[in-house]
Amino acid sequence: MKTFVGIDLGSTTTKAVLMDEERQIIGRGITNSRSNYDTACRVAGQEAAIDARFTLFRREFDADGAGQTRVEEFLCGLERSFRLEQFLEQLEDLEQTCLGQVKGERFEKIGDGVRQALGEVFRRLRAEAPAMFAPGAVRKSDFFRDIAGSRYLAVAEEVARDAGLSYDLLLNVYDKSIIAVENRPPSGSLSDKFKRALDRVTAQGMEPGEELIRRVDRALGIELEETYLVGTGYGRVTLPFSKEHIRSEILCHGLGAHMMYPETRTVLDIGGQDTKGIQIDARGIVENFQMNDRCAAGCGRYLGYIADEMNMGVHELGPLAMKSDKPTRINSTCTVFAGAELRDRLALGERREDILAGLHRAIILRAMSILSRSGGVSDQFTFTGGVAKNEAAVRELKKLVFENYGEVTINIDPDSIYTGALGGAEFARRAVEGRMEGLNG
Amino acid sequence: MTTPSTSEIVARCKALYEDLNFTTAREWKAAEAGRKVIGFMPIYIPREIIHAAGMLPLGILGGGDNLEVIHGDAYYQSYICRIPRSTIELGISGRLDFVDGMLFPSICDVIRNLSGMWKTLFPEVYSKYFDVPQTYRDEIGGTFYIGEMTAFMHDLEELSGRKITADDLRHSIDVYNKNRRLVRDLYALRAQKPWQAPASEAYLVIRAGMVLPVEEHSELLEHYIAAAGAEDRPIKDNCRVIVTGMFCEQPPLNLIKSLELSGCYVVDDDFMLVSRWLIGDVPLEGDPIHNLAQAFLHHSESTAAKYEPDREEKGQFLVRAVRRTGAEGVIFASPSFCDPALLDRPMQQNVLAAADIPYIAFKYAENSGQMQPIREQAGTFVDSIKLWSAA
Amino acid sequence: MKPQTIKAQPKDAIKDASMLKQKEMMAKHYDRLSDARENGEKVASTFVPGNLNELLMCFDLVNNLPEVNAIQSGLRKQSGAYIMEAERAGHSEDVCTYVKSDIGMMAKGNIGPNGRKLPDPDVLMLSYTGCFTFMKWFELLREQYKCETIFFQTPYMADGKITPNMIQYMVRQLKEEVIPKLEKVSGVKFDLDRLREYLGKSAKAEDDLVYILKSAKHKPSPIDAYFGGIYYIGPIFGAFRGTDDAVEYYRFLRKEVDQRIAAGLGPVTPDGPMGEEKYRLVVEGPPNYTHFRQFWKMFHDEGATVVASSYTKVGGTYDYGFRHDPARPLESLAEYCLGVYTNRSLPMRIDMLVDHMDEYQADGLVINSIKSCNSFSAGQLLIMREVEKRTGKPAVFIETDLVDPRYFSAANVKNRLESYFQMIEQKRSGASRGAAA
Amino acid sequence: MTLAAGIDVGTGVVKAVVFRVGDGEEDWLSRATLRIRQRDPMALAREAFDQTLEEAGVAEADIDYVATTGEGEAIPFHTGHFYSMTSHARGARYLNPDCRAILDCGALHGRAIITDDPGRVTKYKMTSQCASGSGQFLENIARYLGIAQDEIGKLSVSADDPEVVSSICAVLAETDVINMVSRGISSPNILKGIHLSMAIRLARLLKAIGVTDELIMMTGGLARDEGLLAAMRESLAKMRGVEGEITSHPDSIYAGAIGAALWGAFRSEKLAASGTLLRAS
Ligand SMILES: Nc1ncnc2c1ncn2[C@@H]1O[C@H](COP(=O)(O)OP(=O)(O)O)[C@@H](O)[C@H]1O
Ligand SMILES: Nc1ncnc2c1ncn2[C@@H]1O[C@H](COP(=O)(O)OP(=O)(O)O)[C@@H](O)[C@H]1O
Ligand code: SF4
Ligand code: SF4
Ligand code: SF4
Repeated sequence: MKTFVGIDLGSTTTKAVLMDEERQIIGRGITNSRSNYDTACRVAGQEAAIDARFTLFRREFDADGAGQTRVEEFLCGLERSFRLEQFLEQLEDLEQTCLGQVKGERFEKIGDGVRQALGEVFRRLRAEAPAMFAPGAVRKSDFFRDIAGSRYLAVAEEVARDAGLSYDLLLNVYDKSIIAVENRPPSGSLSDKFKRALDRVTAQGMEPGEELIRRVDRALGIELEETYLVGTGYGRVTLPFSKEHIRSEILCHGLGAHMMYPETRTVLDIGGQDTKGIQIDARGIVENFQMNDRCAAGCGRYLGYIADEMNMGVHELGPLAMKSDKPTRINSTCTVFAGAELRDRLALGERREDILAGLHRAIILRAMSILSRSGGVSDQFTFTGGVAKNEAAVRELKKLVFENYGEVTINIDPDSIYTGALGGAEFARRAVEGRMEGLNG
Repeated sequence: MTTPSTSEIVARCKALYEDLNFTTAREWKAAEAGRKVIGFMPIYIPREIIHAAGMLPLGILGGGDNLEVIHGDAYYQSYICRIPRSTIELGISGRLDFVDGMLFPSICDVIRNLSGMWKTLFPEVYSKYFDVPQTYRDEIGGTFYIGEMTAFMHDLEELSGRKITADDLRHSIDVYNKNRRLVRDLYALRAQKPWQAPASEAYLVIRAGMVLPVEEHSELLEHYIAAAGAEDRPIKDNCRVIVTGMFCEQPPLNLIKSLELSGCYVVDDDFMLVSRWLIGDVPLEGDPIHNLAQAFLHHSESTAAKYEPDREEKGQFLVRAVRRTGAEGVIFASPSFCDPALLDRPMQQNVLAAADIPYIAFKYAENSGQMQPIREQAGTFVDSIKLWSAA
Repeated sequence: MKPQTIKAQPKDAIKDASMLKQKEMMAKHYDRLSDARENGEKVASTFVPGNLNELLMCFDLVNNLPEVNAIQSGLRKQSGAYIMEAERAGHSEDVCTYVKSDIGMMAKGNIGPNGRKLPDPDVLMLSYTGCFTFMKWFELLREQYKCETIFFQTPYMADGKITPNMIQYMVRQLKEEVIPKLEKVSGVKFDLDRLREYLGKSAKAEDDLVYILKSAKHKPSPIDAYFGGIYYIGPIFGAFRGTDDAVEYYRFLRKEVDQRIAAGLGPVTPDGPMGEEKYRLVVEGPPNYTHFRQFWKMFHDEGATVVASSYTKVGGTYDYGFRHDPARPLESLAEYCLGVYTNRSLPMRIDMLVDHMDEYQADGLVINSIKSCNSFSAGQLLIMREVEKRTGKPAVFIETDLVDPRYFSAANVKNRLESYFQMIEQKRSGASRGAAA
Repeated sequence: MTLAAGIDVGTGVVKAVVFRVGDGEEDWLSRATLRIRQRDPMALAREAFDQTLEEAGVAEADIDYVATTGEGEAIPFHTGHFYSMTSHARGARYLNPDCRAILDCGALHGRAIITDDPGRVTKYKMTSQCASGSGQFLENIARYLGIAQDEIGKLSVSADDPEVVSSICAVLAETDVINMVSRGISSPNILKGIHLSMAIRLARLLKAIGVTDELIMMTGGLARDEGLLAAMRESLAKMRGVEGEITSHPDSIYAGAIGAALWGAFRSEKLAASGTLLRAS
């Protein structure tokens, strides 16, 4: 089948969306952008293609609607098992890479000990992996780096203590290896992984039956032809595509938001390093936009620094901030000094949740300024980008929008991080349809 | 009636300072039908004329560190100082909706352009860029200034619907002469016994004069001077310094406190120059407008926003202030991106260096939150004066 | 991705005949400055806005413009080092970089663009028009040169009109301060007829300049009224107004433009002639000089021609009808100073840009906001809003600096411009489809 | 004999020392450093102080003057507080009596100080506002590159073709670095590039306060970083007007604490002489 791909190469994450000829999204994929852009694009694209397979499976079964719950259960099981397979594969790669680091004069005396310790760490990581992908399990993040990283740190601390080794040393080995692993796109054939995942599901006693297998096979057989690709985002100038395949991220975000919510007139996107306020018309055409200037204050990375400082995941900041009812007043949103300010305030005895709530408010205040600069907020208003996942940021935004612009419908989609990629995919589809840009159907 | 204590007076002034809705000015206006309020920005405006027109001159000094600026940033790039953006915020958020006119004194290009922005944003309100001469010969700059003041007076007459007589003006000059005398007294007290009237208190007390009717403010000053002078406060091992550069965008109160915390006694400053711009009393006899012009041309404070025609005189006013107050050093504290203050600074520093007066310099913004670097710099300054002047 | 390691040697900039002629004039002027001491000529330093060249010529003074020196330093990529030098000497990083480039240049030996030392001025003619910084700039220069400083204040046109009080004030200053002091410094007696003669020549050149600026109404426009415009205004804003050289230059330029119009050609840029004119733009704000060619190329590459700009009005608003007038010599000098772009109130600036958008049938407005320059920059965001509102055309806001290379982020500027052009494109095709449907 | 303690509460590390001063002797009795990393600096100050007391074998009551510096103004048990630049200058002079200019490179701020011959601080300046080119930034990048702190210097010195980081913002500079990684620039070259851009800023600070041919001493945590030291040498060599040599000392991280202790002892003696020794509350 024909597919259209949009890739949004963000400063923190790279997102891909796969669209069919009916303008239906069939797959979404996301990965860390850090390190290598080429790889990031490839990985995100691959992830989207995998996601698309599951959509195709579902379509295959939706056709006759038979045995819905059982099928759904089966597909979920299959997906989890597939993710687990992927995880284990990368874990294996990480272990080998780590072991490869154990050489040179630094390790002359302790090499064996370190190797043993690493073996132990990875044995434990493998052992706990299935639980992480069990039904209902919550993971800290979807990225290998984050999941494996946080568990590695925890496990390595124990192992190092038991073995009388320096914890810093084990950390260092990890820090060195993870970039290399991340920069290698997942190897191994997809259908092999699907097969192994199927075996796992079967082993769990969920006997799929012949019919199921036949349909899965059929869906796997559909060829996903990459008809046209459009790239966008922060890193678009470095994208390995030619100029016709590149659109400005402003246009893509505007169009993407329009496709999700056709009534959208104002879009706010807060990503890792930039905040954009965009005004669009009834056809999704950009009327006006503003971005932050060269200072990256108050963007997503700001939260990243705070999270690092507090030793938390970015996902956990919002919920903690929600516990506050009297945010501390914070004026500086310099990303780097955020940590210093945090320490200052903690030392003054202020509560963590209040400070956090204040920091969130500071970010949103900055975003409000950018929105105001771009022409204010009109109905409907759509909030996109990574920070839209953060409930405390959303709470402050809702408050401030109401205070300044009155009753406005605010749209936030759980998949809003894909907005730019979605716009890109639609531009790709239009390009093939023979109209470069312009209004949609 | 017992006179209020210093802490009561300071508490009242602090409440006035923190009130971003200008409640007292609103109440003053509401108390009698037909009353009008004229806002003005730093640095100097002849408040006497507004007073003579029966109106309340209201000093607008930005939003400080308590105002959340949401729309203001939409009008200003990051490399422009804060005061115009927080002033715009005050306007857009309706906090100045009771103000019948706005004056933008000639201090720099930012305020100058703000005057045009105000006209565009609030076309229904009277607003004026108040141009002043930078040449000081009577027949040239003086004539021009009298022309500008007269035009302004006519504007106010039109606004109020009544004529301003020479006696009205004389009365107003008298009232402001008194106020300026009291302000000078307060500065003298602080220069003499800085522990009795700490800078952070004196600041609030003078700042109250930006929003109160002048008569009320004079009374408040009298009370504070009496109460603070009488109080017995411990003397600290601090250094006497002059702070300069803060004539427009105001520092957060915490900054002034931080300076004191790190060991400074501020014995002179250039906060709210409007309250002591004219040096000495303006004569009451003769043509009042002419007298105001004379005072402006020949008896007014020096500051970075003014042209100094005589090269030899450049910066000497600081040296004189140091000698007068017995200061041990000068702190240049300027708002970030403030062209007048920052461009003038090197010239003033040269003058101080030549006179062997120690100085330091740093920048702030009205909403600066982090005082640690400022404490550190001021503290080191004090350390170095203290550790070695004793040795 | 393609690493950008191979840096092609930039090709020599392509220039048309008028540009070469102008370059020659400038070179001659700088030589005259360098030789001034030897030739017994006296030098006055002054500013572009409020440049009283005709008056200075009456006293045989050679005009040296620190602003133009700063521009030259920027174009020749020396300003960065000069600015750093000034900052080291205690100047704040926050203030106008024009000033710092000038101060730094003096600190480093005051070498002009011809590679020779520029003379110390004999008089500082501080014509305080449209920018507060001028005052401080000349106070700083006075510290350095310790020479006579003449202050000439232009009141601000805050209410959009020139009042008799303003003219009176200025004429008085001219009569009682400026002229007597210039006489004293130069030892030349003031001769009103001489001034009249120069003013007459100014007006003649100004007529041709206006013709050239207005030629941008043609489609395609034969000139670029911003990047190219900067060359065109050079002589009249600088030391040539009131001279035969200027009259001749503008006549020459006018012919060149006429030829291009006849041939249906667009402007010549350093990277070759303009191709298809895809976008017509109005630009507000000064340019960036440290990356001038690169900046221009960003427009050239996209087929964007600037058809009008406000920067070409900082030394006089001739296309708004002002002419130097021999019949009212001192009054007309006063009116000239009052009318320069930065001395006009914000509402007047908005009106002017809106007019330009209509008159030159522009597709949009580009605001190049200069970090250094409060005079231009404070309020530009409101200008942008108002122009958008009143014309219905989109605007884009970019931020650079005049001569501080640290504030030119090519990637950032390109990103915004590219998004902007794509937006205009998208709107257009949307509109045409809308019309077709 | 005077016993004095100096406690330097930094943004990255808490440092404490105890000195015995008298008869022209300055004996360094004990020392402690504790990294802050998400812990309460005030509690760490106490902990570091206790460690130094124990190591020196003295009781808290025997200490004549507890001097704090850095962000230690709020420490309840101090006798007096000295500001960082005062104490760093003094500490540097202790470590190397010949130095006249001091460059303190800490986690967030850089400070340049110049002293006259008697050791009096005459001029100083600190970096402000933007945090790119701070120790913290270097630390973050090193973590990202997978490099241990003590390896940074050695790697940086081995660079052959350093890639200079241009961004003014630490966050954007981080992206710059990531771009470099993806362009295959080696870690030594990246680290050296960061060192160089830090060094340019720091050299400018020195020049700004008028350092010319004084011996410059680096203090603070980053003074241990040989890569930065080398980069400083390079950028000073390129900067006209600053001719002085630059050195460091293995104990430079303690400079602030040492200076505080020595000033404390000085004040204590003076106050004792004038009979007004008070314990500050
Ligand atoms: N659950 C979450 N809570 C808070 N912030 C989040 C969450 N998920 C992502 N983010 C923030 O979103 C940012 C990434 O957003 P994204 O839109 O992907 O940026 P970019 O397009 O620049 O890569 C990260 O810096 C992170 O701080
Ligand atoms: N052993 C070390 N080697 C190299 N750098 C170090 C070492 N210890 C600390 N640092 C660096 O020094 C910084 C702390 O320096 P310090 O002078 O103590 O700063 P502060 O006083 O601001 O805490 C840390 O950011 C770290 O990068
Ligand atoms: S703070 Fe300075 S630059 Fe800003 S408005 Fe005031 S005088 Fe002008
Ligand atoms: S502030 Fe602007 S107009 Fe004034 S001197 Fe600087 S660049 Fe020129
Ligand atoms: S370091 Fe902070 S203040 Fe500086 S540019 Fe970056 S975010 Fe902005």
